[in-house]
Amino acid sequence: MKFKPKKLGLLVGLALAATGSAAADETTGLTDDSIKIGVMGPFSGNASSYSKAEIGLMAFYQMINDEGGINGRKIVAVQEDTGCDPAKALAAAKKLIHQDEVFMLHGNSCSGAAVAIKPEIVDAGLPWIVAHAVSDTISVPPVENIFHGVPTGNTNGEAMAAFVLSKPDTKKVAIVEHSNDWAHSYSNPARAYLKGHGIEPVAELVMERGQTDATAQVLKLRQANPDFIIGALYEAETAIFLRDMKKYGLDTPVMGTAGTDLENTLKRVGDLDTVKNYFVLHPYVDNLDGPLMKKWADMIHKYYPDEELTNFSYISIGSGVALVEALKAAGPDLTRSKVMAELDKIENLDTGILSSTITWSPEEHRGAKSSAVAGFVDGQPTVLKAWNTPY
Amino acid sequence: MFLQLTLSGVSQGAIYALIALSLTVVYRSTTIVSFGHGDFVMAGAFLTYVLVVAIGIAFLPASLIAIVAMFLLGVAFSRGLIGPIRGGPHVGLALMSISFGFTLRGIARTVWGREVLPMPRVFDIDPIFIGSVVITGDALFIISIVAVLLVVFFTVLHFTDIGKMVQAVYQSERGARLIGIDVERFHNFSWGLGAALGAVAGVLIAPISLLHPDLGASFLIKGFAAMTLGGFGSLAGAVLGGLLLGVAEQYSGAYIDTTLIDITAYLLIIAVLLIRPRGLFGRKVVVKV
Amino acid sequence: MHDVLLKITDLHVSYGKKAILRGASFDVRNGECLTLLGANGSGKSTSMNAICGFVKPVSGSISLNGTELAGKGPHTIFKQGVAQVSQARDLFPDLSVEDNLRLGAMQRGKGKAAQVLADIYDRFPRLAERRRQATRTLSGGEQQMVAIGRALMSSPLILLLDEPSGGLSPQFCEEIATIMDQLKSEGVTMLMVEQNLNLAFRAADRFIVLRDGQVVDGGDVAAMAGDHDAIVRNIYL
Amino acid sequence: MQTSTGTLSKRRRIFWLVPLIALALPLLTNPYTQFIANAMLIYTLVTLGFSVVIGNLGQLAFANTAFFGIGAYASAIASTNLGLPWLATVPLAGLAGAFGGFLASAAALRGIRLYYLAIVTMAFGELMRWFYTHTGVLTGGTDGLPVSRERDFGLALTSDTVQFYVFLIITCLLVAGTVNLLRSRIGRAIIAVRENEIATASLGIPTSQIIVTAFMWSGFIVGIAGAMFALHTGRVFPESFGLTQLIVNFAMVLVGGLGSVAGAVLGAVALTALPEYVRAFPGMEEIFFGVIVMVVLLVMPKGLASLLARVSPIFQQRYHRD
Repeated sequence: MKFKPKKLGLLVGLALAATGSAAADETTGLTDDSIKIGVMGPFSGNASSYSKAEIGLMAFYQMINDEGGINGRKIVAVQEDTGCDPAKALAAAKKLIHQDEVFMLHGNSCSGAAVAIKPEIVDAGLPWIVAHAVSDTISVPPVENIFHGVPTGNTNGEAMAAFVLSKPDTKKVAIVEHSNDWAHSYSNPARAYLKGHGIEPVAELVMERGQTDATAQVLKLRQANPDFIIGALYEAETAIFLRDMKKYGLDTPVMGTAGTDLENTLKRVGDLDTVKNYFVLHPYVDNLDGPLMKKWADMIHKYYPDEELTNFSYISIGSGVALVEALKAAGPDLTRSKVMAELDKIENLDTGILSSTITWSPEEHRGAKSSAVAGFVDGQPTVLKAWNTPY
Repeated sequence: MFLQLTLSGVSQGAIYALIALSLTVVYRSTTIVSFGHGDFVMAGAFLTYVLVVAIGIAFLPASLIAIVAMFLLGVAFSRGLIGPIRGGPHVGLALMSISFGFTLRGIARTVWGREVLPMPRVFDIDPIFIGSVVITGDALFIISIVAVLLVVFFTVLHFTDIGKMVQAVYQSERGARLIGIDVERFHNFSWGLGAALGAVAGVLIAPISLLHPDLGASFLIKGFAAMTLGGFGSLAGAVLGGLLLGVAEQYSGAYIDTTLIDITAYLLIIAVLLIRPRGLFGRKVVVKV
Repeated sequence: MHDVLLKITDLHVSYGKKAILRGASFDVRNGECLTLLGANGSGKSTSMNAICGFVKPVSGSISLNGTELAGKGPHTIFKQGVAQVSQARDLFPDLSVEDNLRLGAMQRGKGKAAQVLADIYDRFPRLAERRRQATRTLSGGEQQMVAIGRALMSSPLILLLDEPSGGLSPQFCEEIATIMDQLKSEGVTMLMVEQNLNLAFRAADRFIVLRDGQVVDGGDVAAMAGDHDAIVRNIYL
Repeated sequence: MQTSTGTLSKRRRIFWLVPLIALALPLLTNPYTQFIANAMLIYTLVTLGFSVVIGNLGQLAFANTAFFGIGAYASAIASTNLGLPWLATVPLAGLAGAFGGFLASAAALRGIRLYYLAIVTMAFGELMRWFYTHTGVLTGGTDGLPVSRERDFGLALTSDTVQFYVFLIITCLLVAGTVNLLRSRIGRAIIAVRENEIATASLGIPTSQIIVTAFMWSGFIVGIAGAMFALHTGRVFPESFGLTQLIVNFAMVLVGGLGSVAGAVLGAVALTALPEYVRAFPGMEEIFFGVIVMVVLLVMPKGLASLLARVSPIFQQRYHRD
C-alpha cells in the first residue's frame, strides 16, 4: 500500500517544483532591474558544437550588463538544453515559458528543434528571436512574435548558388550533403536557385555523419567532373571530404556552408593546399581573425576564457545587437508588445558583425537577407562578394 | 575505379576488422557482447590525443601508453562492474557495457563536447601512384599495422602455449577450470585485451578522422556487422567480415548510391540473417548461453 | 596407520536456497581408492565439485595434507594437487589430443610434463596414434582416455573421477577398469563416484554412502565382499 | 503463480487506485510539468512493451525503438496524408507496431538468440530510421512530419491537460491488458519459453506462436505509445528514434525491474523525471544516466520493483527472473 504515496510523491514533488501557472502576461519575466531571457541551445548531445552560438550570445549579454544594462535593467539569461532533440526542446520551451516565466526567448540552434517548438511559442505569444537555426519555416509565413535574426536557409542556399555561378563558365554543379534537415536547409534552396538558372546538378551525393572516408563520393565526383561542388557537410566530414579530394587529385572548388569556416578547416586538415579551393558562406563583416571581428572575439574570451572560437561562436550576436536596439527604443515601461513593435521597426541595422543588415517588418520576419562568402586569396582568408571579387 | 575502391575499402575494413576482432575476443571468452565497445575506441583515440597535444608526447609512445591505459580500464571494468553481476541476466550485462560506454562518452563530451579536434598529422608518407590507383600513406600505415597485429595475434593463438590456453577457455570453460586456469582472471584479461585492441583502432582512426565524442558509435555497428558477417564468434571470420564490409561499403556507395554507405552494415546484418544465419565463414553460429 | 590425504569435515553446500550437502564428513587416505555411493541428488557430484572449488561450501572444511581448500578458487586448488576427470569430460574439442594433454600440465607439473606425456602414451597407445587429431573426432572411450590423461599430466596428489564409465560401452568399461587397476598399482590416490557397482567395487578399497547430503554408511570393500545387495539397499532405501 | 482470490482482488483494487489519484494531478501542474507527466505515461507503455519481450519472454531484442517509431510515423502519416483525426490513428499505430513486432519475431524464430538477436533487431531499428529519413514523400524526411492536433471528437488535443487524460485512459487500458495477458495461459507460456524453450515445446505448447504473440503485443502497445508521442511533440522526426532513445528505454526497463509491470511504471516515471532534474547541468546527462544504471545494476539488480516487493508482498510478482 505504500506504493501509491511514494509514486504520487514523486509526481507531486515534480509539480510543486513549478511555481504556479504562467499567465501570458505582458510583463512576465521583468523586474525593475532585470529582464529574464530564455536561451535554448544544444548544450548536450552530438550537435553540442552548435551551442557555441549561445555561448557567444550570453557573452554579449554580459557585455551589455557590464556596460550598464538597458534602461536600468540587466539581462538574466536562463540557459536550457535542447540536445538538438525535438521532444527535449519542447520540454525546455515549456519550462522556460511556464516555470521559469521568462520575458522572451532568444537563441536556438537546430532547425528541427526550433520547428517542433514553434506551435508552443506561437500559442504562448512571447517574443522569440531565432538566432542560429536557419529553416525558413520558422519565420515563414511571418508570425507576430517570431523573429529570425540570422540569414535563413533560402538566403544561404541562394548565396551559395549565386557564388558558384559567379565563377565564369560554371555549367556543371555537384552536391554532397548529409541527409539531415540542417544540410537540406542549405542544399534545397541552392538547388532551386540553380534550377532557376537552368542548371541541374550533375551529381547529388550523400556523405553521412560519422563517415571517415569519402572515397566513393570523390571517385563519383571525378567521373561527373563538375565545375563546382556544393558541400553541405559538418566540420569533421568537411575535413575528411577535402582530404580525400586532395588524395585522389580532384581540385574542383567546393562551396561550403556557414557550418564550417576557413580558419578551423585549415587547422583540421593541416595544409593550405587541401583547402585552397574551399569557399564557405561567411555571414560576417570580416575574416574570423580579421580586425573587425577581433572585438567580438575578445568579448567572448573575456567571459569564457577557454572557449575555442569557430564560425558558430559569433552567429547569434548580430540578433543580440538588434534586440538591444529594440529594448532601448521600447523605453523603461517595457512590455512584450512594445518589444515586438520595436523589433518590427528595425530597419537596415548594421550590427557591426553580420555582413547583412537586419530589417524586420510585420510582413517579413527574416531579418538578414544576404550572406558573404569567404575563401583563400593568396593563402589569406578573404571575404568575397563574388568569384574573385573582394567584399 | 574498381581497384581504388577496393583498396580504400580494405583500408577502412582493416579498422572494422580490428573492432570486430576485439568484440569477438571478449565475446568468445566471456559470452558477453560489449555494447560499449565503440566508446572504448573513442576513449583510446582521445587518450592519444590528450597525450600528444596536451602533454606533448610523440605519437608512437603516446599511442602505446593509451593502449596500455585502455587495457587497464578494460580489466578494471571487468573486475569492478561485470564481475559482480556475472551469472545474472544477459540484459543486465548488455546494459552494463552500454552504460559504461555512455559514461565514457559523457565524460569526453563534458571535456571536449563542443569541439571537433584535429589530430596532428602523424605519418606524412607521400602517396604512391600505381597507374591511376593512389595508395596513401594513411592506407598503407593502417593496413600494415593491422596486418602485423593480426599475424601476431593468430600466431600467438595457434602456435604458442598461451594461445592454446586461450583456445582452451574458448572451447570449454569448465575444461579450463579443470586444468587449473583461473577463468575469472582470464575474463578480466580478455576485457583488457578487447579494450586495448579497440584502442588500437581508435589510435589508427584518430589521424585520419577528427575526434568527437560520438566517434565510437558508428564503429561499433560496423564491428557488429563484421562479426555477424563472419559468423558470430569466429575470430578469423570477424577479420574477414570486417574487410568485406569495408569493401562492400565502397562498392555500394560508388556503384549504387552514396546513401547506402551508412546502411550497408545494417543491410548485411539482415541479409546474413535471412540467407545464412551462421555467417559466411562460421561453422555454425556459436551462441553460448 | 593410514595417513589421511584429504579430510572433509562437516561440509555444507547449497545451490541457492537448496541445501545439497548437510554436514558430510569423510577422509581419503594416501594411496587408496575411495568410492562415493548414493542415489541421485544425494550429493556425490556436489562433493566432487566442492573439493575442486567449483562450488563454494557454505561451511565446513576441506583439507588436503593440512592445507585448507574450502573457499579457494578452482585454479588454486588444482595447483595444490587436486585434479578431476569430470562426468562430461570437458575436453577442448577443436584442439588436438596432444594439446589437450599438454594443457593439463600448464598450471602444475610443467617440469615433468614431457616424461608424464610419454608415460601416458605408453599407457594409452591409441592416443599416441591419434595425437594430432582434434579430440572431437575421437570415440567416447578414447575421449575418456584423454580426459584421464589430461588430469594425470599435472601429477596430482589426488585424482577425482566422476562417473568414469558413464555413457561408455561395456567393453570400454572393462578398459577403464584396467586403467584404474593400473593407476592403483602405481599408488595414485583416487576419489571416485561411480554408478556401475561392479566397477566401483573392483577398483575401490573403501566406500561410503551418502544420503541427503550426509554420510550414512561406509566400510572396506574387501570386508563387504559378496554383500553388494546390502549396500545397494542402503543406498536406495 | 499461486494467488488466493483475496490477494488478487486486493491487487486489482490497488491497480486502479493509481490512475484514480493521478486524475487529480493536472490541478498541481503547469504546462511544463504536465508535459513531463504526459511523457511519463508514454514511456510507461514503451517500457512495458520492452519489458514483455526482454523480461518476460527473455529475448534480448532491441527492436523496441523501431516499434515506437513505426507507431509514431503511422500516426503522423495517417494524420497528415489521410487526414484522419488523431484518435483514429491510435489503433492504426498499434497495428503497425504489432506488424513491426511480427517482423522482429521472425529473427527469433530463425533461432537467432541473445546478442545476435540484439544486433539484428538493432539493425532493424536503424534501417527503419534510414527509411524515415529517405522517403520524404511519405515521412517528410528530416524536416519531420506534423501531426494534426485539431479537435478530435470534441477534445482539444492541443492542451497538455486534455492529452493527459486521454493518455491516462489509454495507458491504464493497456497496462491492465498486459497484466491480464501475463496472468493468462499465454502469459504463463511466455514465462515458460523464457525458462526452458525446449521443455516447453515438449509439453505441446506452440512456442513459435507464443514468441510471435509476445513480440506482437509488445509492438502493439509500443506502437500506440508512438502515436501518443507523435501527438505529444506535434511533429515526428527520424532522429527521435535512434540509438539514444533505445538506451534510454533500456535503462527504464532495467531500473524499474525486468519483467515487472509495476517496475515498468516506476522505471518510466523515474527516468523521465531524471533528465529534467539534471537540466541544470548541461552535458552531464549521459554521465548521470550511465552511472545511475550501473549503480542500479550493482546494488539493486531487480530494479525499483524489488523495493516495492520488500515493502509489501502484494507486489511480489513472479514475472521477473529470480
